Amino acid sequence: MAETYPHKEVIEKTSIYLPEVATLREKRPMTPFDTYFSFELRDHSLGHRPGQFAEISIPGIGEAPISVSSPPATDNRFEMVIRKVGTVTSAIHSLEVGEKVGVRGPYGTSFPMEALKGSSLLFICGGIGLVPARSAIKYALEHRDDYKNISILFGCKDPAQRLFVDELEQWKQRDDIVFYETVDTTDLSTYLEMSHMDLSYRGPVDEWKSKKWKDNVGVITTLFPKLDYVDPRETYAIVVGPPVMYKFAIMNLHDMELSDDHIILSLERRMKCGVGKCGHCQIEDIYVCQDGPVFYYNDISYIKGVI
Amino acid sequence: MSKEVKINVRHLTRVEGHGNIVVDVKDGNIEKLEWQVPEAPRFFETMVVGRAYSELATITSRICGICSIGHTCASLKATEAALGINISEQTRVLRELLLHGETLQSHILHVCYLVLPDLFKVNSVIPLIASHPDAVLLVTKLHRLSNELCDVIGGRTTHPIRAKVGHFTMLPTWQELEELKRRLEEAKGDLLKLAEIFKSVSGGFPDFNRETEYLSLTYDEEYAFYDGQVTTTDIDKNISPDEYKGVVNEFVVPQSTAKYGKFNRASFMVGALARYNNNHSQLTPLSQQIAEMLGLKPGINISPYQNNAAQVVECVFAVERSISHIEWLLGQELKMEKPDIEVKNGQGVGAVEVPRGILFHDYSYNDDGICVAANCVIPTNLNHNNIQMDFEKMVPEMLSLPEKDLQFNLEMLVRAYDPCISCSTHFLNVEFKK
Amino acid sequence: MSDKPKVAFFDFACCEGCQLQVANLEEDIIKLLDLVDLVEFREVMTGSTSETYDIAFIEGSITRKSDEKRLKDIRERSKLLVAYGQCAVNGGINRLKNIWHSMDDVKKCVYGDDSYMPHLDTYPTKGVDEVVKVDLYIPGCPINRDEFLRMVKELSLGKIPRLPNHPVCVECKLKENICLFDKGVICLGPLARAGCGAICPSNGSPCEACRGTVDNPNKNAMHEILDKYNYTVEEIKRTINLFGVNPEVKK
Amino acid sequence: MELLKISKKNFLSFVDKKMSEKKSRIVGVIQKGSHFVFDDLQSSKDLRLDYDVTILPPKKYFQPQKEVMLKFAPKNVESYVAVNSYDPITIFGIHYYDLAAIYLMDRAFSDGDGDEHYIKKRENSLLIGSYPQKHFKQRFSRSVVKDQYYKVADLMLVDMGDEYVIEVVSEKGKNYLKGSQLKKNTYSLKQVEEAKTHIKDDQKLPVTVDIASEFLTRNYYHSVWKYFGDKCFSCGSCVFVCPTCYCFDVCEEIDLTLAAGQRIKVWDGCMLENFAVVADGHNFRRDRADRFKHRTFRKVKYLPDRYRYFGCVGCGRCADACTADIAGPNKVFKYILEKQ
Ligand SMILES: Cc1cc2nc3c(=O)[nH]c(=O)nc-3n(C[C@H](O)[C@H](O)[C@H](O)COP(=O)(O)OP(=O)(O)OC[C@H]3O[C@@H](n4cnc5c(N)ncnc54)[C@H](O)[C@@H]3O)c2cc1C
Ligand code: SF4
Ligand code: SF4
Ligand code: SF4
Repeated sequence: MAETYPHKEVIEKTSIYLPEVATLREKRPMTPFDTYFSFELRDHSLGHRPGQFAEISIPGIGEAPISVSSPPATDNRFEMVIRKVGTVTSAIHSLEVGEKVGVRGPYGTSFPMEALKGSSLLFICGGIGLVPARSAIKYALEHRDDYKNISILFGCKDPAQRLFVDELEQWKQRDDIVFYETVDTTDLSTYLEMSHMDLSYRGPVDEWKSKKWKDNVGVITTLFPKLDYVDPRETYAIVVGPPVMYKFAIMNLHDMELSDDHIILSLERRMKCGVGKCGHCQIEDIYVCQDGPVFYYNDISYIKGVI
Repeated sequence: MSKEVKINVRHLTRVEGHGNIVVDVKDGNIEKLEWQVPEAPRFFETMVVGRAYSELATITSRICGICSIGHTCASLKATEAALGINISEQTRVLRELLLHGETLQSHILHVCYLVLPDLFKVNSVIPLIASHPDAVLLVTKLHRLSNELCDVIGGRTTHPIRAKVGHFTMLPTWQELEELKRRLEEAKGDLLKLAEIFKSVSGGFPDFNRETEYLSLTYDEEYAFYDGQVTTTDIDKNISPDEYKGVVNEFVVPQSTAKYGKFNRASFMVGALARYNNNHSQLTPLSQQIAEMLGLKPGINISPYQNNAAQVVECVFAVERSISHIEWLLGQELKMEKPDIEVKNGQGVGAVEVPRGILFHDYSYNDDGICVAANCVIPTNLNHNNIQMDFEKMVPEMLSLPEKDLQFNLEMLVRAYDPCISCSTHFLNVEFKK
Repeated sequence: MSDKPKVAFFDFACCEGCQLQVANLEEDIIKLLDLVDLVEFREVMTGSTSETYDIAFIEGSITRKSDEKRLKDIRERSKLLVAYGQCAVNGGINRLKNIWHSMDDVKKCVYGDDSYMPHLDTYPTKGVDEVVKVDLYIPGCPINRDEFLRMVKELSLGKIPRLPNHPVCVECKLKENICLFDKGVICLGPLARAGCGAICPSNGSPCEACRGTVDNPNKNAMHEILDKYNYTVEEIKRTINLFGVNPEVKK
Repeated sequence: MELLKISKKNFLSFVDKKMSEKKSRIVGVIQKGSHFVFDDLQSSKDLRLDYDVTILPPKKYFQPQKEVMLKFAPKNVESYVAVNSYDPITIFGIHYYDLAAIYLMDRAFSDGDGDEHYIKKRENSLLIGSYPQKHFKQRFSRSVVKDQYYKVADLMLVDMGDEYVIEVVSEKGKNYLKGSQLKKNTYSLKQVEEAKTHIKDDQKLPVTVDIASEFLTRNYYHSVWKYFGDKCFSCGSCVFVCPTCYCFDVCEEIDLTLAAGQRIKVWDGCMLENFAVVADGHNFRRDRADRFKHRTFRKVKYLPDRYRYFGCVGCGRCADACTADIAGPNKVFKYILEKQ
């Protein structure tokens, strides 16, 4: 293509793709491949609602959508837990405290915590799904009086992959909520299957090699029978987990006579822009980045393959 | 004199492909003195059998990345000869341009990146980036020009895309040709500077001569590259390329996966110096001037190291000849051609001069235009024997030198030939010397 | 000396056209040399200065036992091993000899009674990953210079470079070429892995899949189309396997 | 709408004059071999308003194949700056269906959080449309485009033989004409209408636009998806040539010095195998049939649901570009109807 006209390049002040700067303030490994990060924006709070996500970037490496796992805050801090799976997530893992990342967001829909006031909440979290759910769980616990019963079910692959271990223990102790957790297996060899990831943080692996897991074993749906009667009219289920989990969780919720408009999900898709332009996250007619990631199930249940 | 020498250069550097130098001298007696070619053989002959005539150039171009254009031209000529296809003047000129682009590219790469470091006494061109930045930039500029010439005409620098049996699949635009011409004109001055740099260090070549037979194409109308008959310094009557087997007489030796060749003497030499020795009177004025400046006499030059000077001269020729070809093209209405190809059986030979010397491709096709036999005679092969003979004269002459210097001279000798070893081990219609 | 990655280049059976692409980077190679510490590159420099390599680039296919040893030795000393050029990636054009002949035939046909001579030994052509583990592939015959540069840059930044997994047609469309099928010419673009900038179709010549195919090529659909154009099974196989791609259709 | 007219000769000198003024980049349709493309005009002589269809639609000027969004120094977060690169541009001869497609792109890029990079490029453009004057065997735009193209055109040219009638659609278009040798229109509205539509489409959508979405939704589980999916190469030709496909990928490009880099948008498309792959390798649209269905539904249902107008403008490019000969949305309808 012959380009004859002189090219003018201008600086855009308001680009939707321009990240802000955030500083890494705290970093803590949680499992061999999940790390907790606390970031701080320069002069304002992220202003997110529970369940929203932000695009985190490093120039020259790339950008990745990551859920905010802290509840809404008034200070400039926000928390994330990032699983090391590829280019961007690895680069973020290798950051030191004091180093910086780019942040765009918050984006997407949130768990309707206001609308759910006065209802009972049933959280069903699988694996890293606990990360976005935690923002809502913590919000609900901070506003404990606004909600009736709060129940939390958490399942993950094996004991060494549990996230926020201290908080799980606290929840277990609380008597104003119901908390059950389970692991798929106590056999830590799943780590070996994943050995293409370098196990830079062996802590939990070593810990659970010597300790014995005394809690439940089995997939997350095995926890459902432990729940007392759940009133389907006043209970809302918040479901976040890996793709395979949704189908079974929803089947169980249906058995408990929860209707689709009482089931709230957070979905994950390939996502590039985060602002409804690039098309990657589109499932049928919805854009997960804008119409989601949080959905009432009745809004999307017509879509084949949505879960 | 009692002298011990043990030289064992495994995988000589700064040459294309793998070659070893082995010298074993005990008590002043030469026990072993070998130029070895251990490159892995690649069996192109078996690879082309069963393939269609239209694919042969694609495959045989992969014999060598550096002279892929030469192989393409020889291959297309052989196929066209076998199938009785005539090409237009336009296609011929475009192919010649391509070939000149490759000559320039290969000679610059060889003389500047591979030989000059020896003369500057460094291990590669990399230290020269810091010590002689202007010279390096000059070289990269010329090298890039040669590459872009090949890009514009052939579609790609290595393994040309557009040159096909009987035609080109795409033609350069008028603007591209104009631009090329402008830059080639500029390159003349750059080459002059380069020649001066070369001259200023060429005292570093060892003093060594050996008369041999010089073999190349020759053509009535110009300094031969694309067309011509086979000639040598030892014969009066030129020979048709079809008769190539009687000229090259290839044979196999145990130290080599490549074949050797000989004709009227124990060995012969092909390449820039052979071409110069046979055809220098047909050079353009500027290239003759450069030849004189670099000490090449209009006659037979017998130091193998002079091959590098001849390469510089040919660079100038390639640039001048390319300019006149481009001028011709600019004067034409260039047309996309559709070759009229009648698939039939036949056998044909294609011969061209590539940077390292004369190259033959010889194909036989069946009624469906499928290749049933092929033979490629590669110039580097033809020189291996001459290198060995040079070794045999040089080592006794220089036995008094420190081992390190002897080794250096031998390495430089091999590099002077610009051997393209991976190329030379690619064809395999081998007959054994019994 | 420096914390730049130590880089070395090695070649096996091939035309060395791919290292020529590296040499042809011209001015860029000078900048490149700032990024890396080139410790071994036999074709352009004398000497090898390192015991270990951060990145070893391997060119060429493996065609005999003695090469395997050398390759394994390089692997042991290299942190990251890159197969660059189609010969290294899957044997490339050298693989043609595997398709048409048994190795005994090849050797007999070529070397006659002397085929026992050890230095003439050969076996069916292998890609590098049939002998040692390969960390990264740069396909193409020859490699694309821009892709090579991109990979080196990404490696220097600690990224894991990725190959495109879409067909050549994508890049051909971006160039606004007239599709060769419109001219009745069969093109392998719909199966072939992009990354070359559709250089062949852009030069009026059909794609020959020199970079291999995408991960999941629809060969069945190609066979249907070739049928439509009255191509025979033999011709189809020939066209597709030029650069070592298996032409078979999934049943 | 005001109608004016100009002789073809004067029109060409008008184009030449605009070119010599150099107030904007001037783009038009030119010939490329046996096909046509949008490209910078060197002279009005090259302008071919009698084209059938261009290989790529004019979207490439507003959503370039590669567009720099951010520049930075690698790993230095403070260094991010957003950049945009555009010139004032005038495009001659965009067929009305391509304008209809630009209308959809305008909606998509300004919806919600607007994309400045696109919006600025559009704001600095002047679009001079036209109506096809040559048959194209795959076109069916009459059956899918209403008059939404007037929402983006500045001027429309109507070919009356020796003259053009110019429909002055926008104020910006009117200003652009200042100083040209225009006359009052003397043709009747009927004559003009006839000239706009005398080239009939060779194809049509076999159902009306209004029921298309519902018709397809009813056939969500039809065998057509698998049948076409099996033939599809996932080559993406159909989405790259489509004027209403604008999905993109985001990549990083780094300088050889590693001291500077940029984040760029590049064209991407939902027909490509990896489009919906996430980091663990899970592919949300693994099957060709699903991808084929998604693309078709996007044209026929999802875009219309969002923006009211049909998401396919019937240009026929995809059908022309598709080696497997399956991509035209009209072909899907045809197949379903034939199987009923
Ligand atoms: C709404 C949302 C919330 C999320 N929240 C979290 C969170 O809280 N914590 C967390 O750890 N993760 C989260 N993720 C997942 C996270 O975004 C991905 O793990 C991350 O994008 C991976 O990026 P990467 O560069 O490290 O991986 P890479 O594997 O390098 O992938 C980079 C990009 O390329 C794509 N890709 C992967 N494989 C291929 C391929 N073969 N070909 C082409 N492209 C490919 C990926 O989809 C990704 O977009 C979330 C995702 C979404 C959509
Ligand atoms: S010419 Fe080849 S690569 Fe290009 S679109 Fe057509 S089939 Fe695809
Ligand atoms: S779907 Fe096809 S016919 Fe419709 S607008 Fe896109 S390219 Fe044109
Ligand atoms: S152009 Fe045809 S073959 Fe290619 S992706 Fe589209 S529908 Fe499939």
